[in-house]
Parts: sequence; C-alpha cells; structure tokens
Amino acid sequence: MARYKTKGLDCWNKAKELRDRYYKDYKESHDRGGLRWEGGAWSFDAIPQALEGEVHGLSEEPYGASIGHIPELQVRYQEAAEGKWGCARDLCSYMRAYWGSVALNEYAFGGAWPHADFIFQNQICCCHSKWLQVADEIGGGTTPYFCFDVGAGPYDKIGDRQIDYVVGQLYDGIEFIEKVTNRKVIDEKLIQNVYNTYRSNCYWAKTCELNQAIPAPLDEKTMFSLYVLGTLEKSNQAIADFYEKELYPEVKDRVADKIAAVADEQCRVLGDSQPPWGFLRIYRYLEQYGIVSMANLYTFSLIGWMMVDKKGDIVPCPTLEEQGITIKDRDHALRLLAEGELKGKLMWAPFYGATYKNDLVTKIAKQWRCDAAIIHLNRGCEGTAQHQMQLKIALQGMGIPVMTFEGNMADEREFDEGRVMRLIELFVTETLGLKKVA
Amino acid sequence: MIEEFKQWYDDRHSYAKEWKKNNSKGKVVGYFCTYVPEEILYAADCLPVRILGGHEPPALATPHMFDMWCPFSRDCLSQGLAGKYDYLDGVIIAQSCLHIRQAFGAWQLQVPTPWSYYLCMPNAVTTLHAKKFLAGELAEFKKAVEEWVGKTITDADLDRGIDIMNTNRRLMKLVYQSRKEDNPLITGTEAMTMVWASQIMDKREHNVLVEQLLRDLPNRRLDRDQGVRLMIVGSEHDDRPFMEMVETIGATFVIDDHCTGSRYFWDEIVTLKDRLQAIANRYCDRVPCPTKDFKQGTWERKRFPHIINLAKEYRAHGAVLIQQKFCDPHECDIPSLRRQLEDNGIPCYFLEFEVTVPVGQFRIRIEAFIEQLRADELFD
Amino acid sequence: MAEQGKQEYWRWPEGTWVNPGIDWRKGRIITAGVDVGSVSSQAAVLVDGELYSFSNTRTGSDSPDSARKALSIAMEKTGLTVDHIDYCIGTGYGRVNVPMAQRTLTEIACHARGANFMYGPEVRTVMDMGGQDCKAINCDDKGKVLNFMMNDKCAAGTGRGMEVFADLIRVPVWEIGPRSFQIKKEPPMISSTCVVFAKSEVVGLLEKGVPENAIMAAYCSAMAHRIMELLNRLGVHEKFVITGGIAKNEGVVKRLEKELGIKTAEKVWHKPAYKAYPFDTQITGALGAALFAEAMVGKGKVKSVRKT
Amino acid sequence: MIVAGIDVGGKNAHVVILKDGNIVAQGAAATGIQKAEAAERLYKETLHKAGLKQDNVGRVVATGSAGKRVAFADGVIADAAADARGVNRLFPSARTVIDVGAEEGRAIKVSPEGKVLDFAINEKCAAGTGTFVEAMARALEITVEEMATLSLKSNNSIPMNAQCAVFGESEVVSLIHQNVEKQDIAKAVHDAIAGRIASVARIVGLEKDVVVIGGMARNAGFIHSLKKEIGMDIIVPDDPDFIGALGAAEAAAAGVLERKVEAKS
Repeated sequence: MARYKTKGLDCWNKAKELRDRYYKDYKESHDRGGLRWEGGAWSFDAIPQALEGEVHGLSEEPYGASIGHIPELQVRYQEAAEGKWGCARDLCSYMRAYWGSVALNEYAFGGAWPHADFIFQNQICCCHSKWLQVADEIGGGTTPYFCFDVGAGPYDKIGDRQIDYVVGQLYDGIEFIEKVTNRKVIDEKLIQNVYNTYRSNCYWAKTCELNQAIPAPLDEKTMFSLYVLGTLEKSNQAIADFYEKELYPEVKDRVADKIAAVADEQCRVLGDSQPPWGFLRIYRYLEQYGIVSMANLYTFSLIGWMMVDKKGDIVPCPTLEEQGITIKDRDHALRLLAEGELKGKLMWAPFYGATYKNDLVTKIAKQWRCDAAIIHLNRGCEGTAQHQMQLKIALQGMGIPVMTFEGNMADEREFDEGRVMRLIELFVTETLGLKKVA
Repeated sequence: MIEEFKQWYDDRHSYAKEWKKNNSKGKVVGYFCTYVPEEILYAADCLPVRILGGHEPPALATPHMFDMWCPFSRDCLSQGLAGKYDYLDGVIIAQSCLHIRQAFGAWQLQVPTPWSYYLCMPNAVTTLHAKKFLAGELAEFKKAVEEWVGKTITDADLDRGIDIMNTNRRLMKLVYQSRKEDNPLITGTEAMTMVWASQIMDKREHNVLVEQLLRDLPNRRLDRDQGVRLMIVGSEHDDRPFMEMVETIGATFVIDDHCTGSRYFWDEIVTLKDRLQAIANRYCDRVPCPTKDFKQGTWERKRFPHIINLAKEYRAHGAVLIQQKFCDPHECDIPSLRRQLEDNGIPCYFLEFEVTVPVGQFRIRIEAFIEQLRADELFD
Repeated sequence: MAEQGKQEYWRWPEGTWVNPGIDWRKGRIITAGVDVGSVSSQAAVLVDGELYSFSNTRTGSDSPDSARKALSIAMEKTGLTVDHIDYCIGTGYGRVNVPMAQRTLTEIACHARGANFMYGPEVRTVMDMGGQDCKAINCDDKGKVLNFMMNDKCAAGTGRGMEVFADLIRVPVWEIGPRSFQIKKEPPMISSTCVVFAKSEVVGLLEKGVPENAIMAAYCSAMAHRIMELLNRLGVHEKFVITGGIAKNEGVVKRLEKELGIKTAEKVWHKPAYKAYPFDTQITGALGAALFAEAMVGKGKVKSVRKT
Repeated sequence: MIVAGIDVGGKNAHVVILKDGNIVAQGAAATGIQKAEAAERLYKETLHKAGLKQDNVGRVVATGSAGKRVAFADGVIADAAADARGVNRLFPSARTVIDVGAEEGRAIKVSPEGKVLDFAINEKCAAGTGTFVEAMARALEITVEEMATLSLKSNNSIPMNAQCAVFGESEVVSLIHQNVEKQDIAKAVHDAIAGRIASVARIVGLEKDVVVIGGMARNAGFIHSLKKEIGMDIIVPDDPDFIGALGAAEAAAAGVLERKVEAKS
C-alpha cells in the first residue's frame, strides 16, 4: 500500500505543446516573413522578441539537451563536431551537439539547419561567448554576432555600477539588432516582455518553493520538462501564463491534497548539475526505494529568480505586479531586466566562489528537507559542475550522506551505466540502508 | 642572467621567503591569472607572485577538483594543499576561466591564507562599458588593498607601480625582438624562462637582470644551429623539459603566445591622468585570453591576427599549438586558429599537455613535425 | 603478464624473406632500414634500391638486441654482414637504440616513403596502426609527408588494444579478422574507449553467452570506428593504404572502408616485377628507412660506412 | 551454523566457509569467462576439502562484480559492503579500506560497525588497477612478482603519467629505450598507481587505520609506494584477496539478504 496518492500533471501536455511549437516556429519563421535569431537560455530574449513583426529565437542549451535525449543523433552530431570541425571531445556536450548539427546542416527537429538572421548571445562561464561564435564560423561565418557579458558579480554585490555595465551593453545590443534587421525594437513589446520575463522566472521559483512540502509534489524528472519553457522564451506571454496560471496553481493544489510525485516517498534527495539526459531511468530505479530527487540549485534557478531574505532563507523573488512596479519606459525596462537577472539568478553565484555554492546549496538542503544528496559530477558542463567536490564536503559536514558519480549530461560515451548503477545500488542499500518498497 | 632566471624560477619559494625577510612591511600576494593588475600591488609595496604548478601529478587536488578539470589548475591547488605556498599573505584572482576560478575557490576553503580577493574582471573587453566597469572594480580593489596593508595608495604610488610594470614589459619585449634574427642569440626555453622568472620575482630586481641580459646578448655565442624556426601558442605553459627537448632535436622556438610568455607582457599601459582608468584600459586592450576574445559584429577573434603577425615577423616555419588538457577556452579557439595559420602558410602541430609530459610520445610527434617541415632535404 | 609457456595469442607470427633473384655481391649500394617498434621489429635490406630481404620479429625489452636480431635474421644464410652495408637508418620507437644505424628518422616519414614504394605514387593517405599508437599521414606523390595526426586521447584504437583482446578471448590475433565475419548480423560495437574497460565489457558479453565471433565483430567495428574518427580529423584521400599489423586484420579494415566509404588499396606491389614477392604491411617503415638511406648514399649526401 | 561467502570478481573467485563464526575453509580460483560455473566448481571443491556438503550450509551470500551470477546464492551484497564487513571483522579499528583489484581500485570509509559511510572508485581510466601493473610487467618482460621485488631495490623516482594502460606501456617502452634500469621503471609504475589510488582514497578521506586489500595488496612494491604516498601506516591482512568473500560470509551469518539473485540472463 503506497504512502501517498500520486498522479500526473494536468498541464503536462500544454507544456509539451508549447515546446513543440517553439522549435516549429523557429524553423518556419522565414516562410512567414519572420526573423530568426540564435541565443542562449540566458540571453535576454525580451529584447530581440520586441522587434517589430514576427520573431523567433533558438535557445542553444535546450537545443543541445534535446539532442542529448536522442543517443543516435547525439553521437553522430558530436562526432561531426569532433571530426569535421576538429574540436576537442571534452568540450561542453551541448555545444558539440549544436556544432555538429550545424556542420551536418541538420536540424534535430527535421530539415536542413535553419540559419539565423542574427546572434544575440550572452557570456557567463568562460566559453559561452564561443558557442555561437564557433557555430557561426562552422556555418559559413556570415551571421551578425552580438554577445553581452553578464559576469558582473554575485547576486549580493549587485549595485548600480554592475547594472550600468549590463544595461550599457543592452543598449548597444538594441542598436545592433535594429541595424542588422532593419526593424525597430518596439517599446510596448519590450515592456510587456519584461513583465512576462518576471512572471516566468518568479512563478517557476514559487513552484519550486512548493517542493518543500512533504510529500514533494514534483520530482526532478518532471521539473526538467517544465523549466525548459523558461529556457526557450521566458518573455513569451503564453509561457508566462503557463507558469502563473496553470503550473503554479496546479502544484499548489497537489500540496494541499498531499499528492506526491513519488507515492512511496521515504527519502528526499538533493541533486546537483544537469542529469545525464540519456539515462533518466536512474530516477525510476531510485523510486523503487521510495527515493525522490526533488531539489537542485540548477533545476530551481536555471530560470527561477530567488533571493536570500533577511532571515537568510532562500525565497522566490516577487513579480513586478507584486512589487507594484509599473514600467515607465525603455530605460526602466532594461534596468529591471538586468537587475532581475543579476540579483535573482542564484545559480550564477557559484561562478564567483565555492563559498557561494556551499552556502546556497546547504540552505536548499535544509529548507527543502533533504535526507541525502546524489551529485552528478558532470563532465559535460564546467559551469554547473563548479565546486562540486567542495559541495560534497560541505554537505557531509551537515551530516547528509552524499554520493557522487561521474557522467556527462549529453554525451553517452562518457557515461558508464553499469558502473554508476553499482555505485547507486551500494549507496542506497548500504549507506542509506533502504529496502525496495513493495 | 639566464642562470639567475632559471635558478630563481626553480627556487621560487625561497625567493619569496627571502624577499619577505628583506621587506618586513611588504606582503607577498599569490595571483592566479595574468589579468590581475600587479601595478596596484606594487603601488602597495606588495610582491605579486604567480601561482604555478609543480609539474607533479596533482594527487592532493582530486578530492577538491575531480579529473575533468585542467591539470594546471589542479596542480596549482595541489601545491597549495601541500603547503608549498605557506608564506603567502594573500591570494587574488581576476575573473578568467572556470578551471582556475575553481582552483581559487577550493584554495579559499582549503588552504589557510590570511587574505583573498576575487577581482571581477569583465569579459566584454572590447566595449567601453567594460573599461568603465573595470575602472570601478579597480577602485574597489585599491580600497580593499589599502585597508588590508593599512596604507593609502597615492597617485605617486600608482605611477611607481605602473612604471615598474611598463619597464619590465618594455625590456622583455626588447629581448623577444632580438629573436627575429637568424640563429637567435637566446633560445625559446631561455626567453620563456625569463618571463616565468618575471612572474615570481620582484620586477625591480628582474628589470636589472633583463637590462644586463640586453647588454650581454650581442656578445652571446650559442654554438647551435637554429634548425627549424618554431612558434609555440596556447594556454598556460611553463614546461621546460618539453621546450628543451624540442630545442635539442633540430628546432628553435622564436616566438610564443602564452600567458606565461608574450601575452603576459606584450602591451604597456598608456598613461592617463586617471591612473585607474589607464590601468583598466590596458587590461581590456591587451592581447586577450580566449575567455574574453569575442568582438561585437562578427565571429572573428581579436587574438588571431596578432598571432599570425607574430608568426610572420618572427619568420616561423611552423607552429606548435599546445593546450592544457580540458582547457575549454583554448579548445574552442584551436580548430579555428589552426585553419587561419595554415591558410597563411604556417603548418601546425597540436599537442595536449598535462602536468607531466610523456617525453617519448611527444618527441616522436615533434621530430616527425620537424621532418615534415624540412621534407625537401630528404627528397631532393 | 609474461606467463611463460602459455600460448601467446596476441603475437603476430615472425617471418623473413630473401630475394632469390638478387646476388648482393654484384650490388653497388647496399642499404638497410631497421624499424624497432614497441611490439615487433623489422629490418629491410636494399641492393641498389631493389628489395633484397626483410625480416619481421618481436621486440624484446632491450632494443639494441631487437635491432641486431631483426637485421641478422634478414641477412641469415646470405653471407651478407653489417660490414657490407653502406648506410643504415633506424626508425620506430627504439630508433635511438639501433646500434648499426648512422642516423634515425621517425616512422611517420618512413611509412609514407615505404607505402609510396610498395603501393605506388598515387598513395595520398597512409594509416599506420602501430602497437602503441596509430598515425594518419597525408603525403604527396613522392611519399613526402604533408601533414599527419597521432592518437593521443585513448589507445583503444591501437594494435595493442587488439592484442589485449586476442589474449582475452584466447583466439590468435590473425584469426580474429576472418572469424569476425562469420556472424548472422552485425552486432553493436563495443562502446568503451578504454582498453581495459573494453575488456570488462567483452567479459560481460561472453558471460551473456554472446557467440565469440559476434564479439570479435563488435570489437573490430569499435576499432574501425576509432580509426575513422582520427582519419576524419586529418582528412582521408585515395589512394588510401593501411600499414602495420592491423592492416592484416580485414575484420577492422573492411569495416573501416565501410565507415569511410573509401576502399583501401590492394596489397600488391606497385612494381610489376615484385608480383611474386611476399607483401608484408609490417615492413613498410623499415623499407622506407632503407629507401631514404639508398637515396642519401646514391645522391652522395652521406658517406658510405661500408667496411668490406 | 555454517555459512558461505563467495566473491566473484573480474579475474578470480574466492570462497570462505564459516562455522559458528570461525573460518573452516577457503579457496580461490581463476574464473576465466564462465564465471558462474567456475564459482560453483570452486564452492563445491572448497566444501569438499572441509568435508562438508552443500546442504550443511545454512546460507550463501555472493558479492563481487559478477556476484549476481552466482545462481545458488541466497543473496548478494555489494562488493564495497563485503569489503567493509570483512575488514571490520579482522580490524574493527579500520576506518579506511582500500581495495585494489584487477579492474578497479576503490576506497571505502567504514564506521566502527563496519557500515559503508562513503566510497569512491577510480573513474574512467584503468590506471590504478592490477591490470595496469600486469600490462607494465609484460612490457618489462617480467612477472608481477618479480616487478614487486625489483621495485623495492630502486631509490630513484621517475614521474610517470599513469593515465591509460596502453600509454603507460608506451611510456615504459620508451623508458626501456632510454636504458633506464628495470627496477627504477618498476618503481615508477608502482608510484604512479599508488598516486592514483591515493587520490581516490583522499576523496573519502584518509583516516587511520588504513587497511589495503585485494590482489594488489600482495604486491610489496606497490604497498611500499602507497605508504610513502599517503605518509601513513598500512595494514595488509594475511589473505588480502579473501576479504570480500569473508565479508560476504559475515553477511550470510548476520542473515543479510538484500537482493535476490538474478536468474542468469
């Protein structure tokens, strides 16, 4: 007899539909006289999406991750990047998949590679700027490239100087995309996009906060498919509505009715970094022992805007509406956009030191009431793998059992499933002393 | 002079300890990246020393940085964990690659050091915004240093710091330029040893030595044939056994682009009334590290034309492209750089470095590359 | 482990050959090339630029001995001695320890030159599968190296990998090729890139009762795939030839051809007169060295060291 | 009561029979390919030696990388768990267990009760395993045993890049060609592996007492290098490669049956 009720999410199909439409729209945009641009999950999509007329973006990380889900494509694309282009095999696995896709002139969602009209890229880790720099070079080197830097400091050091730095670049960016597209950035659109960006980020954060409940209403495996929309186009009305009006209320009800993601929840696990996408079955295995992986700095704040309140707790950032802020003009919009991202994206903090990662993740472990941690030493992404070994030490210091396994978010050639399963089995049965539930 | 460089580079720790004895008020600061503005540290009467690896398997680092991280960064951390840098009063990093940033983060937690500082060096260095932002960062850094050493840094101090650094840059560049000649009077190993030494020595002392070297150079006799003129390009590199090996099998390194080589000192500061802005401009305008090498408008890098010019000015027959294993920023650039060099008639050979170099494996590769470059001698 | 007595499945058989059509005493220039590899050593002797004899033997832990051994086998019962040789070039891993050599060249240069002589001037890409590493070489119609690449990441694609495998499944290395085709359908390739982990993967398959031939097929295609990756980085052009031990393993070669969509050149001597001579892909390096020696002496670039 | 523990690893199988907590018989054999069969043969032989029959045995617990294949076992426990129990029986004071087998090097942090608190294994690369040493021994054309004794004679240390077993070989080969003494090369190999293993051990934290088990523990040259590398004393049990089987037997005695054996696929 299971401990709790469980059921799938009602809004699941809606999420899937929005995602499918996104990739389709990008491909077809030109046929409809629309524009196409490439960027990243952290590009300020609110800006290019404010250009007049129809505009569609392609977000690099989620595209790479989608390929990671399809081993056949993944290996072929990455080998093309390594062989045809000659890049190293240990580079970001999303990036290699993306480059291979360009090199083979293949779009993972069908047809030839849809070239973009311009690139609107962000630099945060030490190579992000290179992603589309190289992709474009492979593709012929004709796409206008713009990259802005958001490496201006950790969330608790953000003041006017940091915001000025980013906003200054955003003005250049607007001038740049207007020049290369011959279209204007419409302020009404921009302002609406900023409201939406806040709604997407804040409501995802609120949804994550709900996972503090026991039983956890969501497991990571499900969350992965939900945050993705925000990595595609957080400034999009439909997507912001999805987070505010569909997902958040539904998860709230799940908490009220004690509907669990894993019916036999008896052990709450903290994760770190992206999972090996081709091997999500690991989570299914854990579920047999009543283990639910339900908290992860990455999963929360890849798009969720959170802050550390006076008590030192991690809480969701409020939307502009909640703060009673009305955007006055373009400048106001850009400043709010930069401020929200620089102060709210806590997962950037580890880039500035191990103490940040330890501080934030141990807070999460406490507030989300985690019993154990399973850290994926992710060879595929230096960014999210920052300070993972320090984190292990810190968590063990609080008495939380930790296991680590090496893998790669999107390169199955670097994931030895047999070995990893042996490790997990040992951890679950010996260190955690858990037995299979019915 | 070369001997002194070599000796002090090898014995860098005793050098720093010695310096502390003779400069009771001065502090020794370890820096993790060449974007750290040493000018300000010299202005505060500190001795900046670059933290380098020991070329030993970084066994101590594994619990803190797992195997996918760059061996150089792991080696640096390992040296710290082993207590080799126990004399440091402080450590500082300027925002650069994630690998060295992680080594720094682990260092802050695991290696007891009284003072540490993270300088938020911006990435969009080609923009005016970055120069303005960095000037602000430097002002904060200056303040932090003042509080730490307990002395205000005056403009005169800054001018002194700037002068020490600029002199060092100018002198080392002169030594490098002498290598444009046939049968250079100084080998690549020697030239780079000079740079390595400058990163761990008091520049004032180093300057005296380099001046002496410049006086001695003309009368120097190296009884060796230069063989093939090679360029060496890549990430951090202070692997003398490798350099020596290559220069004993029929080649001479005539120029390099490394942050332990020319990239470190190539650009001087153009003085301004606003000293901090002048320093900020220099670090934004310098030959960039790949982590900061992107231009608005196009995919093209700023560093590549510079490298190709060096290759031409120094008449390199070929280029050895090296990279610390797992060094993502360079891995992103190398395929492109290789194409551009080869399009300019400069054949390349690529090697991946770790803390210890498998000389046997590398020797055959370089020998074969040299044979390739002088193939004509074998065939006609 | 060097378990004495136990059959060693991983060694290629040794061999030697002397050209019955040539009397070295009538020769003007006699040159030799000695290739001391990590696993096997070869020697080739030329008389006035024509192949006189060659040997193919195993390398011992003492390379000067291996070099002497290889050359003496090549000269066995011919009356020819080191003192008769005008010039000798050493190549291969142990090239610096070839006592009778006047100079050394890398196996990269020698394989390109040797392949050019064996297969003809149309050769553009040479893939040398050595024991410890594989080298992909692009060359011109003279056999001059234009550029080359060597594996550095992982050794799974090397001859050594195949030898470890042969030892593991207790099948002589020369039987693996043919047997890898005696299968119903092509199995998925061994995924692990590490020789030792590939080993545990193979054990797993054997335990599952997967037939040996299928496992050989899986291993051969894995190796073919690794080589393909290296060749793609360099760029492969016809005429394409494979030298070294693995060239003898059609299980790998045929699968590689399939992956590349390029055929490897037939193993026949370019010189019609050589038709009857044995064609041993392992002597390419030694032969190339001997050819360089011959050219140097012939053009008077070096002095003959002949003693008698 | 009589219980048995069977450890079936990458190369060898080991059996330990306990009677009321005392070891009454033990045996080892190379498994070759057909591990399950080999293990059963060994099990029967060992019982026979001790004058026992299969139905005298109350419970059988298997472990090791192929432990699941032991069809006649009543249960299976993870190898690190077996290591921990086995060591805990012999040395309750042990806090760090280092097990270096043919294809894996692992480190375990054990509680005073013999529970696995933390563990780490050598990832990706096989450097730091028995197989690596064997490969190097072959390159040197000596046996592993000879290599062990030889390396103890050397006082020179040559840094070796123990990354890949095959490249390790080529490094050895080029050392040979540089006419480096065999004993120095042997030491270099052991130092390299000791370095790899030590860094694995440091992940779980080196706490005394440190016990080293597994086939490599018999290699005095390796143990010497490891002692130097970690700067701590090392305990090596008499039969270091039987500890896994012993631990399994202990588990059997304690009635631990975590997982049913999977039918041989």
